[in-house]
Amino acid sequence: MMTGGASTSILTIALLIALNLLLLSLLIGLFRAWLGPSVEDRFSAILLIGTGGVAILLILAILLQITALYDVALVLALLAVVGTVALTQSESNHD
Amino acid sequence: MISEQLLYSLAGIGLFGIGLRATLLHHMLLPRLLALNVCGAGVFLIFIAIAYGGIDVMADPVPHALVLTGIVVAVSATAMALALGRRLETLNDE
Amino acid sequence: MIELLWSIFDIMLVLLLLALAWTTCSTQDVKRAVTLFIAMGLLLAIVWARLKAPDLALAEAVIGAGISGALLLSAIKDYPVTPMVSHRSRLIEGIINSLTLALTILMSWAVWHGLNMSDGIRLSEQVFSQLPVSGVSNPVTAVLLNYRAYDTLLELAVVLTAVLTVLTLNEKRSDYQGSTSPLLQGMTRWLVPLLVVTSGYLLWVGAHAPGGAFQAGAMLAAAMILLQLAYPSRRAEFNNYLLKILLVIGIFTFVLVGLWMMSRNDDFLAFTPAWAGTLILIIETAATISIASALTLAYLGGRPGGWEGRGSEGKAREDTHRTSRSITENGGAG
Amino acid sequence: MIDTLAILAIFSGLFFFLSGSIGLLRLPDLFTRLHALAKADNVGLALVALGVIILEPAVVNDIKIVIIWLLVMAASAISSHLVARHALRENRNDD
Repeated sequence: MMTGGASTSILTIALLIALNLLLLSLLIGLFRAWLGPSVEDRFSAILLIGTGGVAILLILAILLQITALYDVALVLALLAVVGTVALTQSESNHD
Repeated sequence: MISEQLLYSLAGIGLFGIGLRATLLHHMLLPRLLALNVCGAGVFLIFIAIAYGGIDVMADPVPHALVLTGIVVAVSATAMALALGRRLETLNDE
Repeated sequence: MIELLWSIFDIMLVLLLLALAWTTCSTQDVKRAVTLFIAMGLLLAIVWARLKAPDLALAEAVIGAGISGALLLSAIKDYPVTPMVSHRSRLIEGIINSLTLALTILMSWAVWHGLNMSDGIRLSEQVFSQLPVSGVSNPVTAVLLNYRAYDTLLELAVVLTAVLTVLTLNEKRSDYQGSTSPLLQGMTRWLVPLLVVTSGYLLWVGAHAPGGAFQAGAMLAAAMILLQLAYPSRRAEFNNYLLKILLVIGIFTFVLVGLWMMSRNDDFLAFTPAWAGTLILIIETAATISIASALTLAYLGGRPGGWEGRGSEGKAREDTHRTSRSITENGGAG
Repeated sequence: MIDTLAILAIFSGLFFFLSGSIGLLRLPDLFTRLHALAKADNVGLALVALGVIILEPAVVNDIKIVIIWLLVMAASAISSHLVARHALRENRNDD
């Protein structure tokens, strides 16, 4: 995978640990989506997954050496707001 | 270590099973559609897991292309089902 | 050590995915289910990235985060927030559970068996060996628009059929009545141009890197959806004639290119290497526009005002309020 | 040396991510949770992005990462605003 000597393998291990910790933080955040209680609480968890997902994609791009994953992160960052807008605009129909 | 292919394709089968069970159990349209989408995601995952070759091997692009069209078709089919549901509701109201 | 860390990551990701799927499918509350489903879509994008499928990760990011979220969230308001009670009897539930379990075990065995068999001939070898004459250097685009062009043509037809069904069935959903935030409108003003530019970038880059017509079209549709959401009061007057043309231009161009190749004594949609790159770009551009308008109309959930032609009948009916009733009640009665 | 710097940046970013998601889980109401979320969104992602920029040699990708970070900052501010506004309006309707 990555070219280079001993330092790159330490780097790889460090990045992998970072990747696992990021996923752990998403897991913790998802408990909020599960617990609720309000829709807004759930949605704040989704916001966290969006940002954490961007961070995970950035690190995966380095680890797997796929530069296209930066584009994926860019798209995710661009569209993170559309879901929130959809939630807040399409609801509250009880009048 | 365990093979990623096996792990992810088993996860895909798991998603398929969960989705299928919920599709059959639910009565309302929207939950059923969600379950059906979970089912579809499981199928996609099986395809892509089998296409995966390893960290430093190019993955097989043919399943990727199939699943790519599948994702777009799935979202259009969902929209169609929602429209059918709305129509049914208006008919029942009249 | 490295392998161990990868395995931990994989196992965590898979468990998270399965847990999300389970909660999406078993929760009692529609809103909660939709929210968890959106979360699952975001997680799937990470899974595709992990499995080295950046094309899919792109598509899933656009569709999961942008389109299906907006589609499902706007569908929620058509449904009353009643708990999703299961009406199946104990016996039927038991039968469903055991049959699903049996099927799952059978499939697991089949996949395990299949993976342990000899590797066989992979299509990917042929894909990579033919890549230089395909006109593009992104293998997924090559498969979609060159090797399996028939598939993609018919797939566009499937999307068109789905949208035609939507258009036949309903009027456009009534607009959101409340006020929108000025901050949101200010953001939309610079975000929508960025989305359109990114869509063009994805279309162009699709020839040699992950991207292409599907991702670009979905991105464009997301821009349209954002506009609809941010400016609901400014009643979007679509130019319906133009929209009808845009809806079919993808398939039209696709078929036209195929016929043009037949006229040059080739087979239908068999690209000559010299022309392949240009033709694929032309087809992809048209397909992007068609997919974008199809997904936008699918989001609207029906005909925009004045779709039937010059008559204003559609417009008059548009404002009719429809009281939503529980599908559960109707389903239970039937 | 440079790798160490990158790892340092990524791990300090992770600290903010983890504290953000723990805050999302533990804090008492929606508004404080959104406040915790902003830490992960802005500082956490900024530090992770900085680390990835150090590791990524191609300048084009570095520019992309900076754009991603700016987008996530803007999106997180607006999403928090929309979610909080929505929550306030819904509560007023319920009273």
